[in-house]
Amino acid sequence: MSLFQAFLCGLLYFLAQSNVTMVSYGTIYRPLVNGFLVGCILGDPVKGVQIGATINMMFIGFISAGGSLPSDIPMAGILGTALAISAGLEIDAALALAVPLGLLGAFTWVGRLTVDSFFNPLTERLIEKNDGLKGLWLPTVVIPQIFLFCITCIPVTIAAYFGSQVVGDFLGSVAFLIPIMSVIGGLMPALGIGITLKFIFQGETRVFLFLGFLLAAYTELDMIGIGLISLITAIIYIQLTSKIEGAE
Amino acid sequence: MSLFQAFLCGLLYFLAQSNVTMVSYGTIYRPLVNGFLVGCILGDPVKGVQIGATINMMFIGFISAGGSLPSDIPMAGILGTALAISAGLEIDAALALAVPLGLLGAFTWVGRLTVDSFFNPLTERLIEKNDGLKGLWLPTVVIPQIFLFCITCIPVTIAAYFGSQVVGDFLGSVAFLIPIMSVIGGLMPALGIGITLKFIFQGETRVFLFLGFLLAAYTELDMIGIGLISLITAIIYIQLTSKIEGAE
Amino acid sequence: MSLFQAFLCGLLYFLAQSNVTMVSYGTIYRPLVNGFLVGCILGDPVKGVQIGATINMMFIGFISAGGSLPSDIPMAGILGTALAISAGLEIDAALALAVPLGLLGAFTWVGRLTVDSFFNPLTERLIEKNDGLKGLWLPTVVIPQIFLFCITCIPVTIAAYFGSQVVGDFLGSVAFLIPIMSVIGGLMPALGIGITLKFIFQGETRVFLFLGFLLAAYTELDMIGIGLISLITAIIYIQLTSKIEGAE
Amino acid sequence: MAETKKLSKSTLNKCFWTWEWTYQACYNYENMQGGCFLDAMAPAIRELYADDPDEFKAAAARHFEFYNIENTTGGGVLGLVLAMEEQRASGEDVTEEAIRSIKTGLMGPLSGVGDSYMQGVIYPIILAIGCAQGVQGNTAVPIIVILLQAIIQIGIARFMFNLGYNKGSDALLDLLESGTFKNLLSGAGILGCMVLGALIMNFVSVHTGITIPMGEGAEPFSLQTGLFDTLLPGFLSLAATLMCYALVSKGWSSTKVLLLLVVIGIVGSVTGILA
Amino acid sequence: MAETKKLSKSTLNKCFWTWEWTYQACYNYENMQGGCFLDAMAPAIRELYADDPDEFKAAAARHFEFYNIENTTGGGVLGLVLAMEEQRASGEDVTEEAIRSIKTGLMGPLSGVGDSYMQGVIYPIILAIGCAQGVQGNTAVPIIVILLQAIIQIGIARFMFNLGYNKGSDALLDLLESGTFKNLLSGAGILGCMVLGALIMNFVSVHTGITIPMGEGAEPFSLQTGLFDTLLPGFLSLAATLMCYALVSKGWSSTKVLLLLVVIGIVGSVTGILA
Amino acid sequence: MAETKKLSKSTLNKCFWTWEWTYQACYNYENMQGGCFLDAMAPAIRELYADDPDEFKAAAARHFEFYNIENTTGGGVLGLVLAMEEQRASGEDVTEEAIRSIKTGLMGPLSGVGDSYMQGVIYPIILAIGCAQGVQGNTAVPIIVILLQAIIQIGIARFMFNLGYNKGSDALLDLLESGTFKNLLSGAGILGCMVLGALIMNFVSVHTGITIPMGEGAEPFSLQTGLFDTLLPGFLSLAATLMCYALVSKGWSSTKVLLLLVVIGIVGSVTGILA
Ligand SMILES: OC[C@H]1O[C@H](O)[C@@H](O)[C@@H](O)[C@@H]1O
Ligand SMILES: OC[C@H]1O[C@H](O)[C@@H](O)[C@@H](O)[C@@H]1O
Ligand SMILES: OC[C@H]1O[C@H](O)[C@@H](O)[C@@H](O)[C@@H]1O
Repeated sequence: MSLFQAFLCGLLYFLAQSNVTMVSYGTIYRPLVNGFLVGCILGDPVKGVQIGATINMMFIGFISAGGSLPSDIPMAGILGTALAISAGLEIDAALALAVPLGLLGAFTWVGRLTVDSFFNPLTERLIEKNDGLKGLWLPTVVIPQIFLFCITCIPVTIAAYFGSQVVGDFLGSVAFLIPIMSVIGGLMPALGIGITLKFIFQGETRVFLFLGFLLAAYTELDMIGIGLISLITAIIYIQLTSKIEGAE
Repeated sequence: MSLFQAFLCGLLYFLAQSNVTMVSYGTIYRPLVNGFLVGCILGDPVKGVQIGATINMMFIGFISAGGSLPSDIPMAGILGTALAISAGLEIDAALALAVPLGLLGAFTWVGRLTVDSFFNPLTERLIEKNDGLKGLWLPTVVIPQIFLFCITCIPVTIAAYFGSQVVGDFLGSVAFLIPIMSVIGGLMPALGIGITLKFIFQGETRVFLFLGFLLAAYTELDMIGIGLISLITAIIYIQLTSKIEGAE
Repeated sequence: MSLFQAFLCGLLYFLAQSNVTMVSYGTIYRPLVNGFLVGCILGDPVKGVQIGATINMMFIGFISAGGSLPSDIPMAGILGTALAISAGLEIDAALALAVPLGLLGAFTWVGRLTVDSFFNPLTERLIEKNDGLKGLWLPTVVIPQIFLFCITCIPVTIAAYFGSQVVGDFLGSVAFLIPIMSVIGGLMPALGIGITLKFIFQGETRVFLFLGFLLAAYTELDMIGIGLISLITAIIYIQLTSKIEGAE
Repeated sequence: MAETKKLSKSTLNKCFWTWEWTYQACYNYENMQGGCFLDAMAPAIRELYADDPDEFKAAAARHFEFYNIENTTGGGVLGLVLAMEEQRASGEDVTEEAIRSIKTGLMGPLSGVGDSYMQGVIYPIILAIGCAQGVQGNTAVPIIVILLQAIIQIGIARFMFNLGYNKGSDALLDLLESGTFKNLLSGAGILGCMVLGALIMNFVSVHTGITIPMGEGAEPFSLQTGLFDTLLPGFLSLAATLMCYALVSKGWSSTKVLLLLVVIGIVGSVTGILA
Repeated sequence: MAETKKLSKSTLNKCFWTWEWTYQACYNYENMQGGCFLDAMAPAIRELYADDPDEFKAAAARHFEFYNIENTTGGGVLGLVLAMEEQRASGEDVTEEAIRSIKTGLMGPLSGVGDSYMQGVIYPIILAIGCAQGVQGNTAVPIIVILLQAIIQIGIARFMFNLGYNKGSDALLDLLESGTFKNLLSGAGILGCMVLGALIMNFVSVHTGITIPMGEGAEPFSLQTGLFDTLLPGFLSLAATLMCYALVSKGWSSTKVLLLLVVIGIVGSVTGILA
Repeated sequence: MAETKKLSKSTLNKCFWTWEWTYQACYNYENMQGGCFLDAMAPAIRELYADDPDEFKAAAARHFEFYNIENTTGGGVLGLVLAMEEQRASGEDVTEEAIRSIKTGLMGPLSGVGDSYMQGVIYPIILAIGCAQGVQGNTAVPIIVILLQAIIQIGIARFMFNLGYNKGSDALLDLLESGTFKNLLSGAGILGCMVLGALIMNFVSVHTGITIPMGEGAEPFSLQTGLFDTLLPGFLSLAATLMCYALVSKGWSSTKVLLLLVVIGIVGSVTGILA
């Protein structure tokens, strides 16, 4: 991997974390998307999307509500894919790599939430000055983003650049960890789904979790098929219940 | 094809169009049935039912309400099957042949509706005479049916007899039309189904169109299976809604 | 088969019929279970469970209500499996053997219900004596069970011991009966299911019989899958109907 | 007061079967099924008004008027009108106007229901299943189709005929309004929609031939196999059908839509957009 | 006034487990489970009426009467009767008649529910799934079946026993009438029907051997493969089952139906109509 | 009385798009999105209070307070607050307190709904389908995902923004209470549950490596293939997910559960219980 490519990966990580545009959190934040983009950077978009999708599955359902975040999803996606492609890893090994990267936790996230507080006095001063809020974008956008850039782009650039040279050797010497990572990686979506269930698994809708499970277990339907069947099921059920409520 | 066989095909077309017996419109009017009968006439019932069924699919859902008819379904079925069998065409080419035949439109239909009006004065005269309506069946059945026989049996007999000799050559020289006909043939059931939907696709039942579509798209169920599952679904849904209405 | 093994089979038949423990009627009474146990006795548990399961299917749904029993289910299971294993029969022949054994009817059952009545006076005398009901277990458990042992364990032991030596020859000489038995065996579950339906096939639930039938006919679902899907279906339906009743 | 007249069983049957055999034998733009309805009424008119030439003529005239009805549900009106003529012939107060307005009043709603559910649900289901089986060359299929159609249609027609004759117009209208019947229709609607949905997938066949070149040497990306077939097989068929539905609902004649399809087919096929 | 008597925990358990182990050990036509019910009551009778020989004898006698109940739901009556005997022994106004009529009154409805849903739904489901797995030779299956049956049956019996003992007869009857319980039963009915429907397809096996000759040289048309297997697989199995159901519902004894099936099997097999 | 002030279309758009682009650019523990909300309000403040420095300052200050909302539904509060500021600037009786309490009052419920249904239903469905397609290497998938997410999120945000601005806070609250919206949410809940159920089966992967030795020479019995895979494939995945759900519902932080999973993974993998 060239330094420039490594830098582009770092930049991607910065963009994923930047929360500049509200759409980013549902797009480049996700390994499915950023894995693909890393693939483009490294010249192998197909492998990028494959690895990204595999990593993304681990984090399906991971929700951030009220500012909390249990793991570093784009780190796993971007560094995981980048190192895997540059070291020519199999998808399994790539996953094993992404697990600890995701587990690193929300360091970046906590860091920025802490440090960004220090920029608030600047904003306050602007308000005090009462001069048409001129330059408001400096303390609310520019400075925090420059700070974020420093703590995201730089370390990931370095990790991508040097990591690609050592990751092969490293994984070789800790090969015994791979099956462990694979087991953990298999467990992780259980958490994401469990978190999401907290919000929507209640009352009458509970039974549909098991219906979906059985559909996946006993039929050949792919996720699109299940999604569409679920949509139809939901509509039919709601048609009936809203009729019942109308009849009350 | 012998002249006698051609005549039998013509006769069949007359019967299909005659509307003598109210059952005929749901039976010999349909390529599935008349294709089979043409197959019997020409000594190959199996091929007849195959071609007939294929042609019939194009016209599935075609409805005649209030005397309107957008195409000549039995013409497509009878002449299409007859020419295809006698010229030894593949099913694809048979379909390509049937498309323009069906598109010929409802010439026969419009013709008889126009001309039959001229026989009404005869009936009126009988009523005026007030002689027990003796001979009523002449102007209301016999004469119009003889007229119909002339405009249906004769042309189809001729077309079947001579057509079988030229259709092979002809299709060879317009081979470029076959893919076009095939595309049109694939589109035509969309119209028939669309027409039928106008009558039954409303309110709560809409969602079931998509359910049926998904069942066909994502399972291996054949049409009988889907028909039966649909029946069960309808019963369950109605059991529930009628219970709701009872509860009101 | 050794005499001891034959005796164990007889003992198993006694236990199945004993009704000592209320759980026995749902367990060792059933060919699925006693076939397996016979297999263990004869050293081939896998074949035992296979034959037992096959025989059990014949009697699926056979219900005993109010003391009536239409056939001798454990006889079919135990002797059927024992003779089949010891004579090395194919599953088909084993089934053909089990059919008449089950058809022997509820001889044991009727015999004990008749004879057990004779032990009641002993109990009455104990009550009259009014001596703390000492020895009550003799006329209510011990004596009837000894009697039962005599009419169950002994004949089945003999049948198993000698039967295993003749059943091969016998079946050879009545080979023409095998297809007949097979037809009867295929019909028998219809009775069991019919009996059960008498209890639960009514009103709104009827349609679900056909739904289950179609699921089995048109999908690849195994019985567990169908059982689970049925459970979910039942829950959803009941959620809706109880909501309707709540709305009333 | 006139004596009470009752049509004989055999006359009633003759009326019913004449309707069954010739209801559209002289179908025409002027009075549609007018002549054939008279045909079907003729045996009854002859029996009821044999001794009253004026009424005979009037009756013949009033049944030779514009009339157009769906064949099976039409059985109901025939039965009902026969009962009304009986009453009129018996001297009861049934005016010509009443008979006429029953005919024209029921024509619409009964045809609506009949066309929607006979031609719109029952025919397509029977024929679709038949076609799906038939393409495999099973010759038992067309015979079964004929029998089924005959049993169902004659059965419904006779049921309606008896209902109309015995119970009168209220019964026919009550039937249309009754909960059971409404449930039957809703059920048929659901059944019909599901089967039609499946037909869209199985019978309509629309494929795009559009491919996007992916650069030298690389296989071009096919919109059909790369996008539609993976995302939602049959998507284009569904779209085409809903388009037809929308156009027909907007009031386009079916012939106009048919022409549009022909044009789309030709243009699509020639340009390679459809294949 | 007599002192209040309470059965000890261990006596209650002894009663319950005696019922569990010997409820039908002396099953007979005269009083069915009469002797065994006395057996199960004996520990309580001994404790409650130790000091009153007349009551002891009367109690023994009144529980040695005709009695027949489904085993699991029967736990409820046992618990309830134990509570009533306690009250009677404590001098409360509980007549012999009351105890007797509770027993005979609950016997019917509880057995009805128990037989229908235990033998009619739970057993068939467990055994059917077990058989379907068992034919593949999985030896874990019978063991799981034993465990499941034991847990379910003893669990329900104990639950009913506690309910009857602690809450009394109203609780038992309220339970039968409660919305939740009715929902449970309807749900079990649906579940049962669906599973039985699937069993018809998977376990009943009826095939016709009838073929229609199609002329020289041509393969004969097999009604089974050419008609039933294409139109509705399992149609004959469904028909046979519904026939049995109809006969049983009409009041035929199951033995009579069984004989009919044997006759049909023999005749069908010999003539080749069934194969 | 002050003149009526109306924000220009372009100012409204500037506010909306600023929110869209920078809503969390300075996310911090002190006032969360406080600075960025001020950012989004700034164009309006500048327009409305240009001629009143005191009000200008007060307005700036009151929008630089603790604020945290889900992004799409948050559009609604932005729109609403803009309308309130307009009224205040026009001299209507809209107190600072009213504006403040609307912000803090709506923050909670709107974020609740937004987080549950956007992140809990819509994201997982889009991403899950995307992943399932993506593993096959279809590069069109991430592009479609980006487009879909953008259209849906910006669409909802804009819809909410317009609703809040035009209809006011009652409209927002009525929306939350309306039958249609509740149906939408229940429907989304069903849809979400079903899809998540399928994800458990397809994405969670938990397998036990436990085997039971069956004696010399015989193949050991694998709990996974011999029991779970035959009885209920995916049983362990379902159990693991419901465990996580239970822990999270009991109040465990997701980080704590994550650590537990890591421990389980390590221990399970090392001991061979999980494989
Ligand atoms: O809960 C509202 C909101 O809080 C924070 O801003 C983040 O966690 C967002 O993802 C979330 O939508
Ligand atoms: O609409 C009633 C009736 O009108 C005409 O007679 C034809 O189109 C029939 O097919 C239709 O049933
Ligand atoms: O009907 C109650 C009860 O009667 C007898 O005891 C047996 O047939 C049991 O199987 C049944 O449960």
